[in-house]
Amino acid sequence: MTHPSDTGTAPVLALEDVSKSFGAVRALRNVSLELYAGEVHALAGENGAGKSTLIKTLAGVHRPDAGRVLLAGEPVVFHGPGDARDAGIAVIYQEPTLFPDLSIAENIFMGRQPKRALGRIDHKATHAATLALMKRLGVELDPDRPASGLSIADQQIVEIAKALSFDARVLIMDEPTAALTGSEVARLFGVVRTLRDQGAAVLFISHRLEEIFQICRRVTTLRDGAWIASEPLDGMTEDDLVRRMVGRDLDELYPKQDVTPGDVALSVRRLTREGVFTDISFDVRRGEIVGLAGLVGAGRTEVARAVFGVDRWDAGEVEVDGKQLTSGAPSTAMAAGLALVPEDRRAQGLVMDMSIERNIGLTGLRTTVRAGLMDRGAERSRSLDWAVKLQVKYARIADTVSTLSGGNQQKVVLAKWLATGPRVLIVDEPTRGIDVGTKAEVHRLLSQLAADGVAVLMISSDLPEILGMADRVLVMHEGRLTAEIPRSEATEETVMAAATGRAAA
Amino acid sequence: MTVTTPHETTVAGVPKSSGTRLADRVFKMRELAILVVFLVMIAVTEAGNSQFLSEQGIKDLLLNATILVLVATGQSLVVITRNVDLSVGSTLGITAFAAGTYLQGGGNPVLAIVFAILLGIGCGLVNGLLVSLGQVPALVVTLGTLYIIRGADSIWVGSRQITAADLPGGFVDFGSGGISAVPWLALIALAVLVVVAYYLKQFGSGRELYALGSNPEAARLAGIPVRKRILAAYTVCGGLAGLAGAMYLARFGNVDSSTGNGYELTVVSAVVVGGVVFTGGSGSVYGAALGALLLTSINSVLPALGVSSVWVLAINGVLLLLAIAVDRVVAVRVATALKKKSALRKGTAATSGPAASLPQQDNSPSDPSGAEKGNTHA
Amino acid sequence: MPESLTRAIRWDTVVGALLIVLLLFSFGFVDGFGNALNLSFFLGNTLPIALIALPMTLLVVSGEIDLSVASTAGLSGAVMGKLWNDGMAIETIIPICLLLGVVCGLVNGLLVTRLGLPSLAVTIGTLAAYRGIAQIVLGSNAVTDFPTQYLDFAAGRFGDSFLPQAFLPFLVLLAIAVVVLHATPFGRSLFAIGASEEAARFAGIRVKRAKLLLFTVTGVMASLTGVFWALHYASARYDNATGLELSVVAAVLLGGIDFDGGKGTLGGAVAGVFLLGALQNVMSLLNVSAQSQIVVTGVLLVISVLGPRVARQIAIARAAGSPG
Amino acid sequence: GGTTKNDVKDDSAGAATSGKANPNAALKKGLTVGFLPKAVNNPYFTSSDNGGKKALEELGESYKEVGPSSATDTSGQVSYVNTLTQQQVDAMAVSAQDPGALCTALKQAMKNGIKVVTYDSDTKTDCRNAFVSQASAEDLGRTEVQLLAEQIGYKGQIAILSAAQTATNQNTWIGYMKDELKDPKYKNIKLVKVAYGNDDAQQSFQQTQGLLQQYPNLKGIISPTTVGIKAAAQYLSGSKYKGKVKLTGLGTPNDMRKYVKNGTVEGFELWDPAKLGDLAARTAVALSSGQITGKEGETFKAGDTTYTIGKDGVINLGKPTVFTKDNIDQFNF
Ligand SMILES: Nc1ncnc2c1ncn2[C@@H]1O[C@H](COP(=O)(O)OP(=O)(O)OP(=O)(O)O)[C@@H](O)[C@H]1O
Ligand SMILES: Nc1ncnc2c1ncn2[C@@H]1O[C@H](COP(=O)(O)OP(=O)(O)OP(=O)(O)O)[C@@H](O)[C@H]1O
Ligand SMILES: [Mg+2]
Ligand SMILES: [Mg+2]
Repeated sequence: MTHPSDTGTAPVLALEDVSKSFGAVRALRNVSLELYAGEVHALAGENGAGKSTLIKTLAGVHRPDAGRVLLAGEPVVFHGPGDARDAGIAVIYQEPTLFPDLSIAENIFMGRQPKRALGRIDHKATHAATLALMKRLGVELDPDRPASGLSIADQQIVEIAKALSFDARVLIMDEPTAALTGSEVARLFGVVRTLRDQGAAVLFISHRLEEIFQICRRVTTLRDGAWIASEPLDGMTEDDLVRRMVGRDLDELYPKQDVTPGDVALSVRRLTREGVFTDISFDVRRGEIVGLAGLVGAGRTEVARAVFGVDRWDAGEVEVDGKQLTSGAPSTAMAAGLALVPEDRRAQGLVMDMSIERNIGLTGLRTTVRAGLMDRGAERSRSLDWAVKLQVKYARIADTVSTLSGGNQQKVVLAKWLATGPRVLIVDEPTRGIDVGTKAEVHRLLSQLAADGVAVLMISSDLPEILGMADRVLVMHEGRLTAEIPRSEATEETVMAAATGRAAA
Repeated sequence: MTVTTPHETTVAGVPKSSGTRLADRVFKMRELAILVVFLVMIAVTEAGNSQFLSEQGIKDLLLNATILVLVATGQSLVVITRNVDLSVGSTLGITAFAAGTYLQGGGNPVLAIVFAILLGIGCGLVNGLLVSLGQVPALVVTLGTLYIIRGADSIWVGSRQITAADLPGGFVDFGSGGISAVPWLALIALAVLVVVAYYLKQFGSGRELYALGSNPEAARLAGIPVRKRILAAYTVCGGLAGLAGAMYLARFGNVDSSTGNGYELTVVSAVVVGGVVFTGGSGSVYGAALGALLLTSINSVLPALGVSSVWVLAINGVLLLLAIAVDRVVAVRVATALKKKSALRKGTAATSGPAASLPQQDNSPSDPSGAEKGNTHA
Repeated sequence: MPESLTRAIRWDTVVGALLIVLLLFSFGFVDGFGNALNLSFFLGNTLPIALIALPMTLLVVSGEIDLSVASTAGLSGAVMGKLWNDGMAIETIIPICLLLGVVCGLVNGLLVTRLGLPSLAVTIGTLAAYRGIAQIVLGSNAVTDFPTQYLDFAAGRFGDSFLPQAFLPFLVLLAIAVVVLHATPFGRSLFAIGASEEAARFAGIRVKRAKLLLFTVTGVMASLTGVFWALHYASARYDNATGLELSVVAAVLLGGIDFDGGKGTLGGAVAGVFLLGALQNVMSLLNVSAQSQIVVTGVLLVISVLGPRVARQIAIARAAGSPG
Repeated sequence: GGTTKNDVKDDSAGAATSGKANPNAALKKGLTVGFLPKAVNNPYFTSSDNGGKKALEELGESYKEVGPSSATDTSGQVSYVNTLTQQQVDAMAVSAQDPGALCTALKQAMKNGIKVVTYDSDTKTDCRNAFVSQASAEDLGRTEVQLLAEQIGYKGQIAILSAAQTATNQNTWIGYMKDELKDPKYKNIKLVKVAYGNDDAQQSFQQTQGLLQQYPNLKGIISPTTVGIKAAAQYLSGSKYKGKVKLTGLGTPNDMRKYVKNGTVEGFELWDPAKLGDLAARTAVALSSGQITGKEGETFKAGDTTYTIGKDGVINLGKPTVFTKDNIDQFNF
């Protein structure tokens, strides 16, 4: 296969010297990009580098302040997402954009349903087409179930199915794999390869660099909204790529410090929530990082939610430092020193319309108080401290979090919970959507916290992360704990075996 | 990276399972619950007063409901898009009077109805334009137009009134006539209802109303013409309020500047009782129509049972609360049942896998039956 | 989202400014407005709306609404009349009425928080129920013979000044509400709940407890208003304060409180209340008919949401037009 | 101990009167009289206020009308009393939504030298100078029973469809109706129910339906309110009960013309609202001119008739007119 750009054909879709600002923030500065038919092109950059903004410009969501969008060599102006769609561009946005009240099938085909006579919708054909898509992706989702209540991962799958259903000539994917585990990712890549071979152009964003190397041919790097390079991936190493993105060499990605675990800090006994998980028992000791692995939908998130108290449990006990927690009471859990960095940052982690300062301040309402009134100075300095510590990239601390890039939003969530000085920290997908540089930083932080005596329970779908960081790995399968694997024995094989229910441990 | 294909064996066949059908039933049940409440109420009343379901009685029940059904149908369209139209009462009032004025001058009844609908559409357009183009909160805007239309109506109408004597006899007879117990007006309302429901279910633009109510931002990204759809919903809502105005005139023969005053709360109640959710994206016009039928019937049932009018208002309120509470409790119960069911399934699947490493699992309660298992894998 | 934020921040100051402009205009150009008697009328008649607007603002900020306030007020007035007719001492009756307000608020709150019902639907239901109970309690009676010292307090003013006697307690309540909403952790958590209930719950905020408390306080304030109403107008009837909920909602909306929750200031809400009140007073003095007053209220509401938006569009257009 | 009802003296002893009447005083010119009906836009009040307007123009005074747009907006009516006080009118004619609620404001007005006349619907007696009553409540109540009894042949069940439960005038009339029914000649007539339609067309409509369903043998309905009788008539004329169930009460000839002609209604009664307004206006002018003060026994001339002030400052307009198909075409209001 020769590289498309060598053949002299015009790129299917291109950006030429595009700039875009949000107020004072210059999200894109004279960026150019060319997408050719039959190639998978990676877009790399730190959090806030402007990747999503670039994609939204291609998709007609944003109008560029300067520069042009070229479709098959011709300049075009997209007046809205509909225009881009009609031009054959399918987009998976970073945050799922589903209609919670509608069925999965309707979500996928909204606006483009197969029709019968007189323009009526052919519900049967829609159903069948959805089933076919699910099969192609190798997942089992009922086309008729409503989208509400789907896990983030399943939502992402539906988004992918939606994009595939277009048979588009350009497929743009903004971190489609952030919530997926290895098997789904492999499936997705299989489908993407097929599409590529059929002549589609694909633009792919991921903070998991190995994925970029796995599937992409060329990469465009952005830094602080500026174009750095567009080049073939052949012959590049991960370190090269990181250097382009970050502008310096990277620290070690998994800086796990060795600690001797102390007393039991979190003890979960026979916890059951009917229909969700059954009979979950485990301990987390001071200084320990315990990984919780499993396939999507295994129930890890649900366990975390119940332990923290946002959901009730039906049976069992949870103790923090020997203190029993009550079912369904996050405030008592917090008082006992428990913190939960939730999975869904937009819905659960952040109040999107509030400022960065106040979001971080939300967990400190009891501490930043003087004489019963808010102590704004204390609130601000607490928030500033943590925003700086986690290197959140923002214009002003009083800006609303919704203006931050995805990765920076995640950092705010972390800041918000670390600021409580927890004794037991549960993190659910803590580095989802976080760039490699920051990821190393978060890992270093978790490791440091553990060394300082915090008990950490880390849920992650990123298996290397689990293997790299955890002292012990717990594995869940369909609502039950199926294995407990010490660090020395934890490998991809042993964990996956337990996660898929094939464990013979 | 080695990747194993997961759970092909364990979860296969799950999607087609009873979950779907149950979920389906939950949705149907919401309307069913109201229907049952309604039927029980009617049965009890009939038992207490055999006149209640006489031909005249049934006719009265249907006639009382029609106007509210029409307005509630239009309102549902708007509410489904996560908006609201509080100005329907005012629109109804002004269109009724306009149609009356026209008829008073010797106009043609059919043209009068068309005229009322057009005026309603005009009001709906104004609301729709303000909400969709201005992108401002519907609640505030339509509360504003509620006052504006009502005020304009009062200024225009003054203390004039239109009575049955001013109207063509045929028009007034049409308002109370029908085929035996089924009034003409009810037939019109039913036709409108069926058409709107069919449109919502079978047409792309109808589904898009649900989509944009469910998640407006996603709707925009999906390329749905959001403003156009919202404008359309308001226009239809206004048009139906106009039609209802004309029917009000035919039915009561009697309009003045206060006609339709305070009607918006009744309409909103009907829509809410009917299970149309205020945060948009779900509910059906049949539900809203049943809600309307239930609410108006309460007002006929209580006097028919001889309940003193002193009690009517309180009973009305309590029944309204009961209706929404029961609806909610049923929905929650069914959802829990659904979850339990899928839990059983999951449990079956889990134990069907190889034995796990943790000791506690040995004492897990045994799963009920092999039949259940057979089902899931079928 | 950023648009509505600007609305909340800017609009309450705009309403405040409008109020001041209107007052200045009226003092200067409207006969009879500026004298103490008229001012006391204006303040006294606006007071019931203002009293209910306080808790209503908090409730709306937290994403809920209570449409049953006017009925609660009517019910507490009716109970007051009934008990008075039965010979109970007014000093006992008033606490009982306030307790009744607690119950009314609790019923709303429990239905909303325990059963998870939408507050709009619940309070439309209790709007009818409470008014109906009031009708059962008092029937067609109108009780007017409350003790004069109480009537004088509710209707009177300080000497010949413009200040109604009941205005001072209101100012105290206003101050409390402002502090609670804008300066306490509780107030802060209300904004969080209104903007994202789920995120608030995940931050350990006791969402249900906060909402229950708010509904209860709203009930108490509504019943207090009912007592005040009955004394101010020296008349306890079951249909007292009918329709007051719409006035409160309109005023609060005008003050820039966003009914989606999470935004707004008490200053804006109170400015909205007194703007509408002053406008009505002035228009009546200027012989503007009741019908035209309704239109003006409506136009004002539409402008309150459209105005900031148009202003923003113009600002953007100007920024785009200017070079650089 | 606290303040209870017993501690409060009933101080509303009589009409608020002050000064001495001078029956021969000349009528002043150039006075301003404000009319404050229960609600503007109500056809009934519009006719009566127009009657007042005509009278005032004839006397060389000036007329103005203010009022709330809803008949249940009591606080709105109070603030209009305040407005009129502010505007320093010489007298006001008020139809009170509530007997007590307007008192503070009206007393305030009288303190400022404004004469207060109530018409159609009274307040407590000490809150106004005089009340112009459309007809004596007793007359109305009794004649309506007499009208209906005749129509149904002094036999059968009857019901009353009233307005709001709190409407003072309605309740007084209903009281006299019940009293009249005690007369032995009505021994075969049974009043089965008083229903309330709240002066809302739709509610009155449904209340009528309810009455007929609950009492299939109902023979007649009295509706002493213009809205109620109209709604009841409309329902009856479109139902199988037309002509079988008799309806009477208070209605305007224009409203009821159709139903009288098509046989739904045989007869009903009303005073002339324009005359009511006329008398209210003349009373107000007489008060302002000092011809009367509102004391019992004082007399004054309004138009061609001389009226005497009765107990508690009440002035009666006279007997109501009964409308039947024979005379209804002579009236237009
Ligand atoms: N709607 C907006 N308003 C204001 N600023 C914005 C908006 N959208 C993005 N930005 C800013 O633009 C910059 C680029 O954001 P973008 O979302 O494109 O980053 P990204 O490369 O996708 O990051 P990530 O990897 O975290 O998703 C950031 O500084 C962000 O704060
Ligand atoms: N908010 C929710 N409401 C209802 N059901 C949910 C919700 N979130 C998840 N579920 C369902 O609960 C089950 C367990 O999901 P959960 O998110 O706990 O899995 P997980 O192991 O954390 O997987 P992941 O986080 O990787 O998606 C799944 O079947 C999922 O579809
Ligand atoms: Mg991004
Ligand atoms: Mg999860």
